[in-house]
Amino acid sequence: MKKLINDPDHVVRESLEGFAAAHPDLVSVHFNPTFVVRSDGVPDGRVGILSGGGSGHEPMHNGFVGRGMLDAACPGEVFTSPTPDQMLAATEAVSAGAGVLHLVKNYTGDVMNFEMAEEMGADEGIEVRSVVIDDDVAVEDSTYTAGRRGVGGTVLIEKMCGAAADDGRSLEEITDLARRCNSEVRSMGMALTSCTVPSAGEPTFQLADDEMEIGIGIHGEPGRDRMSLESADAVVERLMGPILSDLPFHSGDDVLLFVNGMGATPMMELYLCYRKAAAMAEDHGLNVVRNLVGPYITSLEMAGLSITMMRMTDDLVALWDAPVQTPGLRWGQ
Amino acid sequence: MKKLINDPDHVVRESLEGFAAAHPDLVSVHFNPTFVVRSDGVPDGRVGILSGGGSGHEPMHNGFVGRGMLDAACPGEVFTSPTPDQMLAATEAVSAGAGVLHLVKNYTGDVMNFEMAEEMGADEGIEVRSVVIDDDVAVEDSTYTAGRRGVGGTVLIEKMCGAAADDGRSLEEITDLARRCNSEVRSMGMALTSCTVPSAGEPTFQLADDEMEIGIGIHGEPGRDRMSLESADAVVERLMGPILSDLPFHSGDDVLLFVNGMGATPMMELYLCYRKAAAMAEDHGLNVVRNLVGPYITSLEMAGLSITMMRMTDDLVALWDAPVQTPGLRWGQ
Amino acid sequence: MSRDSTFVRSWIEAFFDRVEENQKYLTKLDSAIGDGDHGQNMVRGLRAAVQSLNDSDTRETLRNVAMSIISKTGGASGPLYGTLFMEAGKTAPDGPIALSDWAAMMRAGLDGVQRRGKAETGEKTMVDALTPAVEALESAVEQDASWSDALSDAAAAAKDGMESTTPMIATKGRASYLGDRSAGHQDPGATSSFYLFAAAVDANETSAE
Amino acid sequence: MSRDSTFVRSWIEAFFDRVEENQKYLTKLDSAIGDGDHGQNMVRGLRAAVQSLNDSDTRETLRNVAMSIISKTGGASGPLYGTLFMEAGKTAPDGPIALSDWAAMMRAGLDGVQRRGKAETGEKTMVDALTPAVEALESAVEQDASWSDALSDAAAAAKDGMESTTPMIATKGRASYLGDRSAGHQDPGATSSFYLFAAAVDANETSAE
Ligand SMILES: Nc1ncnc2c1ncn2[C@@H]1O[C@H](COP(=O)(O)OP(=O)(O)O)[C@@H](O)[C@H]1O
Ligand SMILES: Nc1ncnc2c1ncn2[C@@H]1O[C@H](COP(=O)(O)OP(=O)(O)O)[C@@H](O)[C@H]1O
Ligand SMILES: [Mg+2]
Ligand SMILES: [Mg+2]
Ligand SMILES: [Mg+2]
Ligand SMILES: [Mg+2]
Repeated sequence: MKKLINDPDHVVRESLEGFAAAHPDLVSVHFNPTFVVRSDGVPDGRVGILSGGGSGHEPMHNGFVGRGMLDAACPGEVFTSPTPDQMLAATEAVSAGAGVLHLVKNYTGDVMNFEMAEEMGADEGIEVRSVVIDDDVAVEDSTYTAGRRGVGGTVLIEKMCGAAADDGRSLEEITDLARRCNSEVRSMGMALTSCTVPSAGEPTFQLADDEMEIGIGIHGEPGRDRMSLESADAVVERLMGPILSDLPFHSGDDVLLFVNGMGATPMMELYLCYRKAAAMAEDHGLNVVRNLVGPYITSLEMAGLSITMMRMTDDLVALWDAPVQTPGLRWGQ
Repeated sequence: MKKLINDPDHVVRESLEGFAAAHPDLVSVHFNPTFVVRSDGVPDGRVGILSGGGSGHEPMHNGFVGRGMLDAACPGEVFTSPTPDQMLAATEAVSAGAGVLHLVKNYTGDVMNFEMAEEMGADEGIEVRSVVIDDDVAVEDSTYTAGRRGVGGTVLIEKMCGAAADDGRSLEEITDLARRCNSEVRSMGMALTSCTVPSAGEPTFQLADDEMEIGIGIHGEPGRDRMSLESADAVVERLMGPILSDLPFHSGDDVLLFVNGMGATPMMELYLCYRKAAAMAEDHGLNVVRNLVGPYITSLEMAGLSITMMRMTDDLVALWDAPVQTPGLRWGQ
Repeated sequence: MSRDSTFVRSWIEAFFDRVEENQKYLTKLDSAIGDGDHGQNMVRGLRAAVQSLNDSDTRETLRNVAMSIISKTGGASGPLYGTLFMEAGKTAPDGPIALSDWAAMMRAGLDGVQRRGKAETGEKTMVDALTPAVEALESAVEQDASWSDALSDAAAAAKDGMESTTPMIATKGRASYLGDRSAGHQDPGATSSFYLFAAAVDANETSAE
Repeated sequence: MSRDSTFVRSWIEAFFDRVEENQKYLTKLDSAIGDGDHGQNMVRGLRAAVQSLNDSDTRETLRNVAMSIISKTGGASGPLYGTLFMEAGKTAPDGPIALSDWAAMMRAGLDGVQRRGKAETGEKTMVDALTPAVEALESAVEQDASWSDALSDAAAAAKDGMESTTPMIATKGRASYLGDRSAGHQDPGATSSFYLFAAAVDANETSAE
């Protein structure tokens, strides 16, 4: 296991200490319970936007705390859902009189821990709403599965909600917005390599030099299918095909196209894949009105990529363009 | 070789096509000769800032083209210096009547190709100045080497020069600034793994599971020393030690501390290393007034990190803080 | 015959010991069909649970264990095991624990797990080990069996349940994302649930000493 | 005896052939003490050089070859080989090429490489193959040798020079960053420089047919 870490059991703590030291202008980090909160506090009367999940997906979610996106994030151990006490404390920290929205990725652990936090916090007098994000098309949403995973769409939804909060919208409105965005976004990912959880000490799965894994999530678990390595263009086709047909996206739709690196794939390859993804979108009659390319929701040092596409309307474009100042995403002022 | 590419010989071209498709608001990409230029053009009377080098270090340099940093970048093949015709065409594209500054990383190939471009362009009537960047402390600058490599300091210097140009400074002033910054910055890097040049098909060197390479550059070549893997804190000490003593940095100095990922090292580990680097800087009596953490000057999918530290003065802090809008770095407005 | 909070504390300690001894194994199972953290999750949560033990009565002990697990485990297993212990604690009698009380506590724990996780048997989860174990306890109570026999029957049933998960295709939890590929691997949560019941046997042997 | 632009074109084609056959080998050498691109660089540059060949005279042919290499190779080898061919072309006679002309052209090429790269012999670069080869040519001229003998002496000297780089510690180029670790590996640029002189032998044999 080759990592730049010290004691494997202290990775999350030490990383958070470094993160706090690097971004005091944007975030504060609390420990025990552990959460990251914007350093300037949520303005009175503004809805608080909160998310969280296992560590190991950086910059998500901690890197999206600041202005214009998340107000707080609860980081668990690597690939492990955070615990209710974290969400309770973070919820209180971002409650400014207008309620708090929890954005929860659809994993059994994340959903249950957030639910328990909401149960435990019911008496606190803070109005909390919760939206579960489940944009992954690799998994069938059926009684035969735990439901679709929350993956790349999470990044986009966090941005939309943060902008909506900055726009002074109500908890009800932002909750509806989040649900609407969730219904309009689809994703799928693949991997060339697995990754190694520090305390596990070895990769979660092994791929041969000529194999790839299609339909992966973000926690290093195996995907739907293992097959021979293909060219980038062929891989993009395998991901874009299900994305396009699942929503389905229609000719004439405006879209945001997000090509995400899983952690170890160089930017050079991400742009090369973007070329094909954008071309496929255009062939499908879509207008790619916005895009995002880079490692935003990762799986430690996994090599691979995921594609996310959200159907956009003018109001969503405006929310996307609204200023954001966080360690992981920055534009506008 | 596991990469998301198509024909290995077309990687740079296809990646640039994707990059152009993703950032039309910021850049235009020209082919034959190949260069990336800001899409809005250099304002009249402003100095043009140009750099370039082999591909494979993304986001450097293409990702730094836009407003407030580079006006143009010349990308060569993977790890291969670009050719004079590229620099000639790019220089012309960013010449707005106040001359053009070439920022050249100190590699024999880069220096010679830029030199030839300057020779060939001497009759064009564009005033060109050139500054060679050589911040790497892993290599002794002596008659026994090709001189110190230009590494992480390049990112910082490109930002300073772009801001100085936006500030209306003259070619002479910006050239002096670049030289001054170069004399005030030091870097060193290490690797946990090598990387694979697409057309080579296999890693440039092999490290065992318990080995690391200290004193690497950014082209995948072996470093100064190979040794047993150590903890992150120990690795940071091995890099910070020479950086601190080489300038040398003095107690009371203000510094910009830049912890850079070589490509495949997760953000979680970079922040964990930043924690130690910042602590060492503080122990040395330094004030870390600004920082940068992330993969900004990479070596394809190499796992590893490099540390860069620049001594800062108030004017440099102001240049660092000045707005920048490029695919790879964004703040201000 | 009855047991008391001493037995409950021994049970928790034995559960921690079993999970700690088998941390790598649990992680390995969770790597094949999950994200490789079940071993660490259980060790972390149960270490905190053991640290919470003091001379409180059974109800408070189990409440503290539940809170520790909930606040330190994370993942899917934290809320599920936390709920199991919370409900078991709520169902525990004030004083001595009869075998019938024990069975009721474990049934309440299982009900809590199923309410929270919504899993039935056959979905390749901890429920596949918990259910036969609880049924074995209830059976033992009906037959007026001894604690020893009851606990070892329950442990044996849990073991069979754990092993029965191997050919199953997961329809709950992270393993369900793998579809058919989840078959042929033993479920990690069912494995730690076996340890839960084996730990009761361990605790009973300790008590007997 | 003299040669002409036909010989020069054969030489360039043979140089490309040798480099293309040995692309992986050059890359392998450049991986041990460099960044693994020398093979690709040389193939790319020489492919363009071969494509630039037409029925121009020697001076223009070499100028076109130089420009192709400069614009298509990149790295350290592009400017260096580009300069070599540029200077050789400037030194070439208008008409037939006598052996003494050839030696002068190669000397001019080497001088250009040394002016641009500032390397002397013993620094583990292409200069370590070029220098003995040029000296062998000059020696052959003095001894009034035949083209055949002169070219094969030069190639043999280039080969010895290439092999002599193996134990050297590099003090120029990328390999110099490795310090002592550069010793024990043959220099890639010296290897392609050997091919340059071996290609002249190939071209001469082609001409002789
Ligand atoms: N809905 C559920 N009901 C019951 N048990 C479940 C459910 N979902 C997951 N589990 C159990 O949790 C175990 C995985 O736990 P763990 O690895 O700690 O959490 P995570 O899956 O969040 O990483 C599975 O092996 C399974 O037994
Ligand atoms: N200063 C120099 N003078 C002469 N030859 C040099 C010099 N620097 C490098 N070389 C030659 O260039 C070769 C490497 O070429 P190449 O790999 O194409 O370029 P790069 O080093 O830029 O990747 C070396 O093997 C060496 O022979
Ligand atoms: Mg988990
Ligand atoms: Mg090179
Ligand atoms: Mg797990
Ligand atoms: Mg090279």
